[in-house]
Amino acid sequence: MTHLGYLIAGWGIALGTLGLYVVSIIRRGRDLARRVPAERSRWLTSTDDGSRG
Amino acid sequence: MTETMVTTGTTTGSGGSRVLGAVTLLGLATLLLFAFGLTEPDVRLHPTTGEEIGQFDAVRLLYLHVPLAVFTYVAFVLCAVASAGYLVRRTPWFDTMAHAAAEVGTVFCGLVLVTGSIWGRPVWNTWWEWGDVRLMTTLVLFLMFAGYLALRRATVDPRAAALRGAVVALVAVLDLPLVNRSVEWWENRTLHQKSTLGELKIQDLTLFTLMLGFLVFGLVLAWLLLHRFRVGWLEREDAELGVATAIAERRAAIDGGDVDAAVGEDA
Amino acid sequence: MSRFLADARLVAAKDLRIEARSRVVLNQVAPFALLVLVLFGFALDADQRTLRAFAPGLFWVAVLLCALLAIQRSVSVEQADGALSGLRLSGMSPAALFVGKASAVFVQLVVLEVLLTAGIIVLYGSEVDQPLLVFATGLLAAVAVACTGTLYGALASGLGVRETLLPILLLPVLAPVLIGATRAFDDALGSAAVDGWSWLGLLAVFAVVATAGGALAFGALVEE
Amino acid sequence: MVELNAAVALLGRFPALTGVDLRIEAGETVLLQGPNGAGKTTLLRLCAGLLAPESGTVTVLGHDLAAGPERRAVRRRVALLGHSTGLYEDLTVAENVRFWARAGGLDVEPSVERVVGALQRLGLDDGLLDLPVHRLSAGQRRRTSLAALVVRRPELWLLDEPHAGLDQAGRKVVDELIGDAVAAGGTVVVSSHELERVRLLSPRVVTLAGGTVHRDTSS
Repeated sequence: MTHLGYLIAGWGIALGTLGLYVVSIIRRGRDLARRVPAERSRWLTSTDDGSRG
Repeated sequence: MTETMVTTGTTTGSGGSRVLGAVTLLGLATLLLFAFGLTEPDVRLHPTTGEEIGQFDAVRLLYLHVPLAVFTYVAFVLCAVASAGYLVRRTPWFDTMAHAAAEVGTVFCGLVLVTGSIWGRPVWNTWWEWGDVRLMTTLVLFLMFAGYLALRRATVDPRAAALRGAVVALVAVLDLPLVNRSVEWWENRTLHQKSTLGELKIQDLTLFTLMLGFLVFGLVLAWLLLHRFRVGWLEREDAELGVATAIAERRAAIDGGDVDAAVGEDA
Repeated sequence: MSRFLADARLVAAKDLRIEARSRVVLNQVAPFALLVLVLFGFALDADQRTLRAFAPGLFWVAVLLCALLAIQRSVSVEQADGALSGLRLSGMSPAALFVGKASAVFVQLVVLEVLLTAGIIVLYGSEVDQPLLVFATGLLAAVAVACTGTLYGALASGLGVRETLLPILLLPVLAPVLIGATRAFDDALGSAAVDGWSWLGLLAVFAVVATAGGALAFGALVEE
Repeated sequence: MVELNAAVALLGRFPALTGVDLRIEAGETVLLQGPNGAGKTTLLRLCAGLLAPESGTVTVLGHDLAAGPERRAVRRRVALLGHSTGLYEDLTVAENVRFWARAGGLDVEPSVERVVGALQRLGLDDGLLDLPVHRLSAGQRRRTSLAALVVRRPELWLLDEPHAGLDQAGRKVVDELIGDAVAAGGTVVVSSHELERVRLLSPRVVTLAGGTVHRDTSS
């Protein structure tokens, strides 16, 4: 396979960055979800229309 | 259903988003298989000399780069639409969506620039091509949204952050055609697309892999937006709870004697 | 409408009078503009031919750097001692306030551009082939920069990090102005064979959008 | 005139007002007192339409201040004297007073007599007229700010510690000014730490603490 270094660098950086970003989002979400009571997480209830606030 | 109920309140995940995540990961694995295993490298014969030309295996980067680029623009347009929605309706839903789309879009945009540069080195023989319209437009877009995120981070008052962010996002997207047009006129030697995708021997399998790339990165964008939106929503709820607590604490801490002493009144 | 114009004139006259008294732009920004031209000369280690070829671009980069300072000054005039609260409290139409502030910046930018034009003629040996094109480009670009800058100055106002945030917010947005004005000057100063007049169209579109959009958005920002 | 129901106002994320209920009739003079950080300044800024209420309702001069356009409408009709004096350092006293009068909605340039009159009302002699503000003392600045308000003749006066930084003569001038405003049918809300002086001005004293009304006496 030609250009193997470029391929690994390109795909590696992209997937690695996305992976780190996903982990950071999940972490932030966990921290916050622990502090906010479940009834205020609107995606857990289907009746809330989201126009609150 | 019962499974999701057990874990609720501790993550931003939900039943639907977990299915989405699993499908996305599966799609990503399939994409890697096609991009590296099943598709052929781009090799053509020069019409006159008969030499082997083309992008060779560097073409495999395009299955990543092109979908990322398209969905960068999708994310930023979504951000602008949500920002306009915020200016009209002033509800937190629009603001949270705009912020989520801007952040995910900026990550995508950064990766487009990096993967583009890595692909350009072997194919165009340069890391950076100044005269290329899309490259320059994308860079300016990246800088504008980096500024957007910096502005939001620097603004303490959430309402002011939402308002200022909405203005910046709309200006950025309105400015985009002008940036694009000016770079295009600036140097009429665009290397992009026509000289690459257009020349590619688009075989069925290549085309299929590219379409698969669009599908997979569309799913990645959807997953990221969904979760980033929920993080933003929780941040707002958390801040509201904090304010409610602070109000209760302030009111509970009022001490009549201290007040009288402070204002110099005899109790 | 007359109320609108009267308010805008009041604000512009006030800002210009403050500048006439304090001379911050004249005594600090204008010398800085010339300094930038000299620094480009040092950095490029160049004979006049190279400098003359690059003069349009260097000119507009210098204008943008000076514009940043002029805009910072325009914002800080209102921040000192709570004047912005006063202006919001006055109930004046935000669009009039915007037009007034932007006009004052515009006047200062035009003065700086005249100075810089003299600077490139003397220091870089540039020759003005088409004075009318230079004039039109200078005016349109100044409108575009003054309006965008006034809007972004308001966006970043009241933040502790205003000085550092304003450039990163403003300069990418002004990229088309830099390109357009540079290309038009390339033609007007005879440093490249391009059609400068066609670039004026782009500058004009930018200037119109920046004025109208700025006046609208400024209202929303001042209301906050 | 002014009516607040459970009004909450935030500064950033800090609840500066934690639920204020207050009703002020037209022509009334109300004195605000309270320890530092009790929310006096925020309450005045809220009533002036410079802040949006986070929750609760605030109605001033018939405008519901939850909406942006209503806040803007109310701003023209009130005068707020804040801690910062709101003057341009490089302009002269006369230029400042004229500018703020015009900006505040006077259709014509106030006549020299009117500006001089306002300044004299506040005990500033006309020798100061053409002096730039940065040459003035703190007390003179405060008087200039007041003069800029006087020229506008507002319906509602919101004065945030108008006595601070003034000498005895200056304080007396401020008291007279408040008396005149009331006599002219204006409504006045004054915050002050000067209990004795305050008591002489009006029987109604509202004490703020912890961002809410702690006591409201009309003795």
